[in-house]
Amino acid sequence: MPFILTSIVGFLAYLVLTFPSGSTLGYWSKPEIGFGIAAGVIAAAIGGRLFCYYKNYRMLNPVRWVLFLIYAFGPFFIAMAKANIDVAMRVFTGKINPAIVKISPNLKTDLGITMLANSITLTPGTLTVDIDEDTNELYIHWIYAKELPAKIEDICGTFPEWVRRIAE
Amino acid sequence: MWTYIFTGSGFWNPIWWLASFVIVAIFVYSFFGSEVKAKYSPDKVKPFLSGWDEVNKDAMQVKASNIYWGFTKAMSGYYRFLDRCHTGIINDYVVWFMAVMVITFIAFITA
Amino acid sequence: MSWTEHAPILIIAAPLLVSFAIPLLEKIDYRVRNAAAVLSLAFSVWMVLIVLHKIWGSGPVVYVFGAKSAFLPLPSGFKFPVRIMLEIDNMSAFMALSGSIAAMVGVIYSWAFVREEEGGLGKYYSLFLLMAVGMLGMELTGDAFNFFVFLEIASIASFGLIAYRREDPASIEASFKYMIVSTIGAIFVLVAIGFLYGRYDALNMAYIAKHMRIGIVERIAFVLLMVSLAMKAGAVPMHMWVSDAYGRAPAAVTATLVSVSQASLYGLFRVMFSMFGVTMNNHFGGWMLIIFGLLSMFIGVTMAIVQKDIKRLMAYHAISQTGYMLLGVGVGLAVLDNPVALRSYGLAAMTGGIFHIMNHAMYKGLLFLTAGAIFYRLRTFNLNEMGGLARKMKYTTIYFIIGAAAIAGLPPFNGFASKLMIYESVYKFNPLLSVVAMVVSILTLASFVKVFHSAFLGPEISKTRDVREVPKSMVIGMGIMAVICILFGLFPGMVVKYLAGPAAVSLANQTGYISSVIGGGM
Amino acid sequence: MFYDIHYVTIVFLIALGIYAVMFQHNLIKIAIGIDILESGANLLLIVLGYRNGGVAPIFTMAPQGKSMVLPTPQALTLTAIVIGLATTALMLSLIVMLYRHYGTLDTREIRRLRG
Amino acid sequence: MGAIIWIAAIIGVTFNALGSVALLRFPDVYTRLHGATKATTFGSIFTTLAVIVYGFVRWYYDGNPKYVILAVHAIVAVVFVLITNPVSAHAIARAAHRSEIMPVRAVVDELFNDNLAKKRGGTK
Amino acid sequence: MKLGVKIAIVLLLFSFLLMGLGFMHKYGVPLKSDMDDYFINHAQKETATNNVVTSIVFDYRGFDTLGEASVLFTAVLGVVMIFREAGKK
Amino acid sequence: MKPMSKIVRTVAASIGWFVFVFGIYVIVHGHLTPGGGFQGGAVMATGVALLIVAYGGWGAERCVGKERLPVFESAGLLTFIILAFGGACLGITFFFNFLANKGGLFGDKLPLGINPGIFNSAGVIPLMNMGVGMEVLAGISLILFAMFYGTKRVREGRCLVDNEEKEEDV
Repeated sequence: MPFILTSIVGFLAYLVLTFPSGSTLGYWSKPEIGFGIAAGVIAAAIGGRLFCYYKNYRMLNPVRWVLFLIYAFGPFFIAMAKANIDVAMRVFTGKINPAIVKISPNLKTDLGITMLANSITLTPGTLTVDIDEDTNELYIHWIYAKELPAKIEDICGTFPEWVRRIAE
Repeated sequence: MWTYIFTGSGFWNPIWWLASFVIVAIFVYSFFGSEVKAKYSPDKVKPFLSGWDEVNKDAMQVKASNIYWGFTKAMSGYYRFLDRCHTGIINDYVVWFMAVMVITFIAFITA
Repeated sequence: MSWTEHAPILIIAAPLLVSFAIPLLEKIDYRVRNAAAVLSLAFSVWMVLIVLHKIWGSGPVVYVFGAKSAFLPLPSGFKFPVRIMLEIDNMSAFMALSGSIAAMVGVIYSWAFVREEEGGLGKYYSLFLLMAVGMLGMELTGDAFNFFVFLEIASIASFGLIAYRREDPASIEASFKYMIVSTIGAIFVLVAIGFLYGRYDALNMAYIAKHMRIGIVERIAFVLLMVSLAMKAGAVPMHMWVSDAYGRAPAAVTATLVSVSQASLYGLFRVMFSMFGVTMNNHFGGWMLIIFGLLSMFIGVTMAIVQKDIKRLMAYHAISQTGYMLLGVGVGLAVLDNPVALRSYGLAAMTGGIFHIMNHAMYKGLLFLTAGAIFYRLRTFNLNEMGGLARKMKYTTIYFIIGAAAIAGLPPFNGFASKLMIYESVYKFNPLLSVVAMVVSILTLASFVKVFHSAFLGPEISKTRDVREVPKSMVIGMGIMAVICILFGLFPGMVVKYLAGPAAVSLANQTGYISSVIGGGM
Repeated sequence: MFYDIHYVTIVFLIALGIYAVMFQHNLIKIAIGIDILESGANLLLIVLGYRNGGVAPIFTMAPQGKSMVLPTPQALTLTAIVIGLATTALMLSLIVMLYRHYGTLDTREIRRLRG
Repeated sequence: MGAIIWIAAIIGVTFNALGSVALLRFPDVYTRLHGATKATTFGSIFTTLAVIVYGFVRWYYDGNPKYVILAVHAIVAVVFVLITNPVSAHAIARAAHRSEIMPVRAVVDELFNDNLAKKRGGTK
Repeated sequence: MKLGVKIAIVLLLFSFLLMGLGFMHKYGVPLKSDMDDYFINHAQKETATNNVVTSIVFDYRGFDTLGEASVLFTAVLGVVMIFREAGKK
Repeated sequence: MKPMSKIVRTVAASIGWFVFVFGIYVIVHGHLTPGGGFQGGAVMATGVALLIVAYGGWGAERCVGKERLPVFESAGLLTFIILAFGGACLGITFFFNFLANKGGLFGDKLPLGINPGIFNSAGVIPLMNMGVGMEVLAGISLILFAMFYGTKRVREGRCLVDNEEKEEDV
């Protein structure tokens, strides 16, 4: 099952890469499709064992993908823009108050915690330094610590709820 | 014809050389080969070191470092110069290479 | 269309194919692997002989890759070559013959010399074949950039092989030093090729030679090529890597490494004669070669006398013998624009130098193999720890005597024939050079007397008590070289008439080289 | 004689590489110097093949009416880059082994072979 | 449409420039990572957005498929920049902390404290 | 003294190479382009390849590429051989 | 080298396949767009490097299989050289492009001048690209593996049989 899934995903990625290459089958030519299948199979043969390592397929649910897109273009993008402007100001003023703080977002899956950590890292001002492998607690370098001990809302807003809805 | 080589001012033929070598050897042997040879016996192989015991055979062998000792001693100034050149540091190898290249450049562009 | 038309490429492609296949062949059996390696190089020797026969019949052979016909170097209707081609004249074939024989002997010798428990044998044989391929490619190609690529193949393969005995720190060190110097040299060759490409928009050596107009760019490219290739050939004062690398490589590799260096020497001659030739200032080039040659001869041999590491001593002799070749050919280059002098002694000097190349490959290979045989039993190179081997290793002793006599130029061995030609013709050019060459020859004899005395003569010391003769494949390998030494010594006229003489003529004949590609006159 | 920034850059890179190999005593720095040298040679080839206003020599959906730069140097540079990669890989592994044997990266101490 | 492309490009370039200024202004590796990797990510999104818009617009007017190839590949590129950039920043920060480069002027370092506690607990 | 010689070598090398490139053609205006024009004009017909560089790499100068592949192969063998495990085949 | 943190591992697992797909895309489009065997092979080897960095030894071993790599490398090179030999046997000379403009596999004719590109053209060149790509993937991965395990072995002293440092007074 991971093998087939990876090959299908690889095939789709190949089709995206060779998007308007011919006109025989919609937008793709026949040899491209053949090589796309081959590429998917090869990619699955090499990387398939790790792609679905835990063998849970809840990300196949399209609702989660819609939620993910909403999240990416909605709250996440706004937060990122705000934080960027904030850091831009800090670049000029030089007003920093750095700290490495620990938060416990209570996420269980690897994908979820990864998504949260990446969201946190992508919003400037916060940077995931380390992760506790057992309890999924994140250590975050915070460029301007408002109050200590840190609250989750201060650092990542509503991200954990979104991530829980998407990935768990 | 296979054995001649011509060098511009003469020629060389190993077969002739071999033939003359063999003839001279036979000649010499016929003159001196009839001398009485000493008989071989194990006692005679032993060296006589004015009464001392023979030292270990390993120590009897003249070490390779000591052969041509006089030659190296006589040319010690030259060898000291060579030792200074052969430092064994890779940077110096490259320096020599580049130095030759630069000298050749100068020589060739001015020539 | 017979298959022998593809003989020029098969010289290179057969060992290359086998070296690619060795990781697969190794899985079958080690004997299959070794036999394939030996057979591919023997096949190469055979192909070289076929090509040589063709060259004697009908002049230089050209083989064009990927074209509609292998023998039409120019695309129809155009006046410039666009494809890579092999261009084999007498000189190339001569070098390829000497190199492929040396490589074949090296592989035969390795069969027993490199032991299975040392590990990495499949890689060893692959690298050995690749080194041979690089050497043959350098000697056969007619394309400047292709020359660079094969130079790199030969160099990188030899880096790996020199570091084969990695338990010895010195072998890694030698490999690293060789790598740094050689890579810089190769990059300068590439820069010079780039300069020539920028000027003439061509990479074919004959085409560049035909359109050569001397300017500053060409002069700088010339110096870059000359010094880099002289460094790769091991001319003093860029010789330091030679003693390290030759001294520390496995003996079978060293015997072939001599030929690989000579491929660079061939490249040097090819550049100086066929590419630049008389259009460049040939007095300057000739005198540079002569100066390199004199320095190499003298410093090489004086450094050799004081060594006590047997292979390092021989490595310094390799430098010194390279000086003879540079001297002989350099004299030929210095009088290249003077037809009278060229005919009266220039060609003889070049013939002597070129003959010396093959002789050197054979007897120096033989000497390195005997040093390897001593190492195989004693596990040391130190002359101080040897003694009395003559009684234990009869074949090795005989082969060593043959090799030493040949390198010292004692008649009737092959070294004498070529050295005699060099002495006599160089004497007419400048007597002083000839005298130096003779003095160097005497010093060579002296240092080999030293080796013979300390390794083979004398009482048997405690370390050499349990020594036996080396295995059969090593004896056979050394035997081939020794037989060639004796044959060339007894029939030098044959070699000069069929191999070295035509090679010298074809090297001096720049017009012939160009017209074999471009066709027609200059 | 007309000097151009491209040509000066090439020569500067080559001289910089030579400087590194001649003056630096650290093996890693020497390796870096050789890589810089290789970059200089590659840049030389590419610069020699440029044609003013040219586009890449690929016909797939190329712009109309533009001349193409010379393709040969690009092919040569591909080869030279791979050769540089091979050399660098081997050099770094030799440096690892040298460090294992000598316990240092200083060239002045790695001189067992001399004389 | 030209205005959108210009605005996007200008925003992107501005943030990229800010990232490099941050590299100069901030004191240690973590704070520099904030500016250098994340500000440039945001900048890259906008520059790529300009490219995407340009590609689709030219495709709409010219009909030449090479512009849509440009746009699609730019989308793929920006997706992967978004996925990989924070991970690399995280990896660098983690490596820096493991090599015991402590944050400058930090008010609190809970990771350091926790590691210390774990080490003491381990040795007991 | 030795340092001065080294610096002089680097500077001289720099100046000589710069001198050589100074006499090269002007940047962007190749002196001759016969061979490259041949490639650009004939590659599509002779090798049916759109990418002229690929047609040179694999067809006109394919032998170079074979050499290049062997160089990589050689380096791989060298690296694997240097790091081989002791006492293993 | 220990495996890196959970975040890096998860991301490496979820985009690792794309590196390989992209490498294959670069390889098989070598005759139409910039790219080719070497570049694509290097891209794919980057994926292997990613796996090695993220997972340490076992993850990459699990995916690639170190024992199979030399076979792949030889197979790629043999494909290349046998296609070149095919030029001599089926065509005219070594490296002759014996499939181009003949119809069939990769044998379509190209329109001259600027065109959108036909995938099924260029004769043996795409096949050679694939062979070279295979070789480069396996080769660079082998270099990475050899350096990864080799440095480990060197550090632990398993690489060499230690012999006494011989004193040499040359």
